[in-house]
Amino acid sequence: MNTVTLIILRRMRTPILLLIGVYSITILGMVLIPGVDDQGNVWHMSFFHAFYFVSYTATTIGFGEIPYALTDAQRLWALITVYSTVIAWFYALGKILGLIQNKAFQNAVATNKFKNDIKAIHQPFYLICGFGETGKAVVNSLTEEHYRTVVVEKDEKNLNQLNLDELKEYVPSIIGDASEPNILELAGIQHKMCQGVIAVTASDETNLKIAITSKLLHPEIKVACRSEFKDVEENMLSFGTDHIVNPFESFADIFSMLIHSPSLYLIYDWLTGAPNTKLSEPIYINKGPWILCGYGRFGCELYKHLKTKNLPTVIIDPDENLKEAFDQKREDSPFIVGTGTDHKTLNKAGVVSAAGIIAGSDNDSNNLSIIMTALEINPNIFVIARQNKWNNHILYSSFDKQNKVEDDPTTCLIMHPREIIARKIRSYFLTPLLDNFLNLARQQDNEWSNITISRLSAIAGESRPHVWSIRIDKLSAPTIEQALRFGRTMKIEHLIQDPGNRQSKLRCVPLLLIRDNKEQLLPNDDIDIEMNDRILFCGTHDVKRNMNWTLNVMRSLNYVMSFEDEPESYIWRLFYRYRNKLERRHNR
Amino acid sequence: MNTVTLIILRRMRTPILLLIGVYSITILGMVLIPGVDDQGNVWHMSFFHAFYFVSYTATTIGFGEIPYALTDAQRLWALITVYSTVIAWFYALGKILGLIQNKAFQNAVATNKFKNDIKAIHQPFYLICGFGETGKAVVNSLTEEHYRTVVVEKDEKNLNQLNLDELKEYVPSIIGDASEPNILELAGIQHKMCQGVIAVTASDETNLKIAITSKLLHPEIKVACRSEFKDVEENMLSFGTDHIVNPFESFADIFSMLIHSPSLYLIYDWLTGAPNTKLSEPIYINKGPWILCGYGRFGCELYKHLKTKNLPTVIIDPDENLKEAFDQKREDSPFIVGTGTDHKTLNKAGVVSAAGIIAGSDNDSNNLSIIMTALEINPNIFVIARQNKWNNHILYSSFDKQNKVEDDPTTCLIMHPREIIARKIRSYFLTPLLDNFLNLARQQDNEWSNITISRLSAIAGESRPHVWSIRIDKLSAPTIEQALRFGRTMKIEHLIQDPGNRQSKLRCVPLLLIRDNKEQLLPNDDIDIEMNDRILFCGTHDVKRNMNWTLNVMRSLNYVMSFEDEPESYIWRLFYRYRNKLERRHNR
Amino acid sequence: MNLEKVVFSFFMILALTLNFGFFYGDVVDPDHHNIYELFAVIVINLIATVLKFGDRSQMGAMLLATSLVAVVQLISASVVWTFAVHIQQIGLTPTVMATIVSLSGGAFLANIISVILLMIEAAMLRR
Amino acid sequence: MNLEKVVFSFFMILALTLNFGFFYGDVVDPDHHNIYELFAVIVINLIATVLKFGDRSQMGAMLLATSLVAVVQLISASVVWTFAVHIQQIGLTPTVMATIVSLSGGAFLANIISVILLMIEAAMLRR
Repeated sequence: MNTVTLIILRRMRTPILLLIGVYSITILGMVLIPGVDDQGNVWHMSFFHAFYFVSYTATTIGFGEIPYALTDAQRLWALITVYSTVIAWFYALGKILGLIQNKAFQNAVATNKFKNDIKAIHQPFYLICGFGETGKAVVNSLTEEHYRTVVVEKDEKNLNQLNLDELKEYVPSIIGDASEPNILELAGIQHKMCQGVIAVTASDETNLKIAITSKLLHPEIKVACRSEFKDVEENMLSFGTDHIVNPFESFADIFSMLIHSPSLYLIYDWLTGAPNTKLSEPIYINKGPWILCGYGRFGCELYKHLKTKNLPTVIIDPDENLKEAFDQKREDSPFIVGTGTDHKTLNKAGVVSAAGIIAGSDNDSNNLSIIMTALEINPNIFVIARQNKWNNHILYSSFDKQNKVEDDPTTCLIMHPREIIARKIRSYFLTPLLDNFLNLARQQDNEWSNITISRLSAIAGESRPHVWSIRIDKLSAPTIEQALRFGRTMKIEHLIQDPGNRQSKLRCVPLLLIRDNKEQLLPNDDIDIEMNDRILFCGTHDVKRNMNWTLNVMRSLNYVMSFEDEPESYIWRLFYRYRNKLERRHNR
Repeated sequence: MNTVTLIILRRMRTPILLLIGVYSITILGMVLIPGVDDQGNVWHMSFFHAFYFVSYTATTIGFGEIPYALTDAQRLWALITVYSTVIAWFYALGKILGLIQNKAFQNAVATNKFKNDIKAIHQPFYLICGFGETGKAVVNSLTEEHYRTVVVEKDEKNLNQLNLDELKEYVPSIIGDASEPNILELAGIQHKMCQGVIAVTASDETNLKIAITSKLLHPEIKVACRSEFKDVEENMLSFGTDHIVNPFESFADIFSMLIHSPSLYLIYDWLTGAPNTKLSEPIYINKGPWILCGYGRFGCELYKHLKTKNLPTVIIDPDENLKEAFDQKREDSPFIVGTGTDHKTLNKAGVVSAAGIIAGSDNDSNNLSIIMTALEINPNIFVIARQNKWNNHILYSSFDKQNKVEDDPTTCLIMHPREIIARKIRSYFLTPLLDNFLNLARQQDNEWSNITISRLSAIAGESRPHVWSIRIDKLSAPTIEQALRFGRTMKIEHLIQDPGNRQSKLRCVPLLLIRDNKEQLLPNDDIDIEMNDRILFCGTHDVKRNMNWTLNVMRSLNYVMSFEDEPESYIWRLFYRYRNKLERRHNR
Repeated sequence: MNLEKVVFSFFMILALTLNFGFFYGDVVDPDHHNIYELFAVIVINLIATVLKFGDRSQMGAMLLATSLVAVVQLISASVVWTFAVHIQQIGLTPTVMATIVSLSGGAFLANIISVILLMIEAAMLRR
Repeated sequence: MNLEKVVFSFFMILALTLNFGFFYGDVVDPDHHNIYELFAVIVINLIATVLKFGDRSQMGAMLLATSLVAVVQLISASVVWTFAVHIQQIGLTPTVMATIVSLSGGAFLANIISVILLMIEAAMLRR
């Protein structure tokens, strides 16, 4: 018996006993006390009638004195019945109401419901610990792709928003500390459908604990953790955590792509962003020095990349101790003490001739102020703003809109840890090859990026493309597996042939081919496919569906390979093959 | 559909389904079970009657067994009906009650109501962030003038007082952190009727954030901020905050008026105080040295002004470090270390011969103690007390009363930051010209102030006068605009002519005339009015209303100019003009 | 499989089929139109309506609207029936019967729309 | 859920179903076609038409057009009815009845188009 029923039974024992007692006494009395029927004979109520009478009296319905008018003795007893049963009912109802409002009872009910929800999941699902800003973004992007998720969060307030949000899938949630193993167990970490655990609570400590627990309770599942400190990260790795996301490093990585080549950044943005959203605009950055406001953890990471690219940089930070430490390291970049929110400091840093400014402090007001002041002085400067809190989203985007000129290239990039982590985690779980692709792309030169982005924009149209990967094996590409087994030669161009129309090609680009751990960037169409190849594609959602025909239906495969339409039904196929054989003999 | 309805529909689904199920089963049973009518024939209840029966049973009304007495089989079913329907109803009611008590639901209802309140505002309104002491004073003074206000405050306790206060206008309010942009959006910062944002929360950081948010979300509106620190102030200014109020600086400004000329202070006090309150008494300050107790942020500001006026000053402060820093700056004023609450220190500072003493520490008990001790030694000393907390209001005012001799000039001034900020903000938003007037007045000499105050007291009577400004344009002075367009010459004396009585003048004083950015203090009555002039008047409320006649009704304007009564209706006017023309020809 | 979806579809389709059962037959012949069936149709339609509460999508709004239409039509039919039998006591004359049946026919149409919408949704959702 | 959408869909579907109710039955038998139902159909169609005012989209324009067609047809039907009964006083002869019913049938068709458009919109809007 579950806890809820148990609590109800235990609490309701007294009122139910009281009700039974009162009912039995009053019913017995009604049966014993003699009445008089309409002919004046003495008449005794049957137990059934007495129960009927007491029932409609106790519930205050009162059908009346039936079947015969009561005698005064009966009426006296009826009085006793009225008061005793009504009071007993009132007591019972009061108890129930009290029970319903009891916090512990409500918790038990919620936990019970959560357990049932988890039990009822029959699809693969992901367990998300921490429903802060990052957690929300992760849940959103996973449910958007119709993956099931389960949420564990400490703070009730954050969870309440979950119920109101519009999500594509139902998300069971529980209030609890994710660092406690029994909470994770309750949330189905040992469920056979649990595919992965995503630890994105605000505390590194908790994330570490979640990673350990997951690896101990369910060693096969993948674990992704958010971490902000190096030492915790190492600790996590030592437990075999599969994927660690450090917002500052990720941020810096993206920045390095941007200064390496704006097109490369665009590729990253198009491929990792949520599909079907509007494409971001191309970016243009002037040549010149950079100004870096805020030399904290974030600023440090960015500075490394600026130095690697040999871009002259001016650092602005209000902390004098940082300046001393910086000067001791004999870095040759100038360091100005100040917040950068005022004209004086910015002018001193040379904002007039700077190519870009990075507002990277951990205070959103200061960042916005820095940007506004900088743009006032130099309207052509490229601005990178670090957004710390999701709530300030409106501000940053309204600022973005104000400064946007129609058809001009973007001059402002807003980087939000929440968004970046969510993208990282989504690409890690849903399209793992994308990471490989981006790593390879980073080693290419600017021209390569420009060519690639123009190929992508040709197939994408107005909105961000889908990215998916296929693996040539029996499970996910049965037709190709069969064809290869029979020794037929398959090329990539066959995969991107439209199985519905012999003339046209599918609007997609093969991004990456992985064979025996060797990676090939943008493979050519005429490469032969081999068993266990993994190929990453990028295209619209329809293209993905069409390609599935080729991968799963033999007739479609034959069609795209032979440009002929082999019939599907058995008889027709026999006939067709026979005819082909004849033809071949004839040709020989 | 809004969130509230959505929550209700979603939560009430189960109980309503249960009710439908129970009703349908019991009704069906009642229809199917045969009864016996009064002639002994078998009789079936119709659906209509069964619905009737179940309805009055379920609601425990219980009209009785109608139309015929039930058979035992029917009674058995009636028993089932009784328990099932009553329990179903009880469950539904319990659900509703639970929902109403649900915190999240209550929040949704409150937010919904607030949204509707904001939507329903069709007059200009001001958004006040922070309902602390200053916020209260600002809201009071704005609603007093029948301006609409909206309040955002973090602390529920502070807001509860709002509902109890009697304000002249309904003030919608919401609990929320004003530093979050979505709260400000909710509070209508983007509403087209929003005239200004007043950020008077206790934290400078929050005020800064509010200023940024306002400038980004609704760039046209005016923003006034309270700020206590210089660097935040500069940050605010760097992106165009319209008005920044620093309580210490404002305080010092007022003090400088007082030592410049007591009459000037009186002018300030009369014009910026809430209208219709009692006029403050004239002030008399002896010649002599000053004693300044407390050399903090407040004391520093005052000391600057004392030095500018070359008034000898003795400083008393308990902090020895301050003394050292002070001595290093080679100031020639004596600095005594001590609190100033004891006879010894005060005597050493020469309180016997001092003209005034300033109790300016940030501790109200100490300030009161300083004053009382000083007055004990020298009853003629002029006292300036800094009041830190509004709650200590009673203490300060009772002290004020005790030391007040009938008909004597005031010898005590109490300065409270809350009051000063509220005055500053009111004059900034409601009578922007007043600031210009006071700035000009400060440059005049003592005699000018004395003359002006006597002019003001002539028109004011017993209570503080109203201050208002008019602008000569089509919108606010249509008649004058028309007259000027037709080439008629208008003088200020025409404006202050009573449009109800040809013999008398309105009891008001033109304080300031602004024409083409040139300011003229106390303009003469015979100055010609030109287009786009802005004139600041001071007078009673009735006068303001009377002047509106001249500004808006052509007949009144003609009356004050020509001392003649031109009829308003069309026919009569034609006739009147025709007669005038004849007369003129005749006169020629 | 989603149990909720099964229950939801079950009631919507049951509403349609029961409605058809009542509607089917000669327009004016009371023998062809069983009152118990009408009762069942009303109850099932009410349940289907309540099940649709609280869905935010455009589709949800339309589904709720069609169900409300069906309920309105059916309740009108039952009111006509009650009026004819209990209040006017003219019995089920051809005119009355035609009205009742045509009202239930309207509800039938609404239910068809409901089910079509459901089918569209199912077709769109499959991946 | 969008209350506006619910109300909008509700009236459009009710217009369709009521119209069907009036249209359904033997073409020439006046018993099968209740005048109250015709009245209700006209009122609901008018409301549906008014609800469509002010939608700027292409879809909105087509919806409005279909509704106007339905209203025109229905008002013609009611004019024919009035003419036959009150002005010519020939009563509801088979010819008259056939005209009225076929006019309402046209309106029915227009209403079907309306609802199909509505369904298409709902289907397109969900992602």
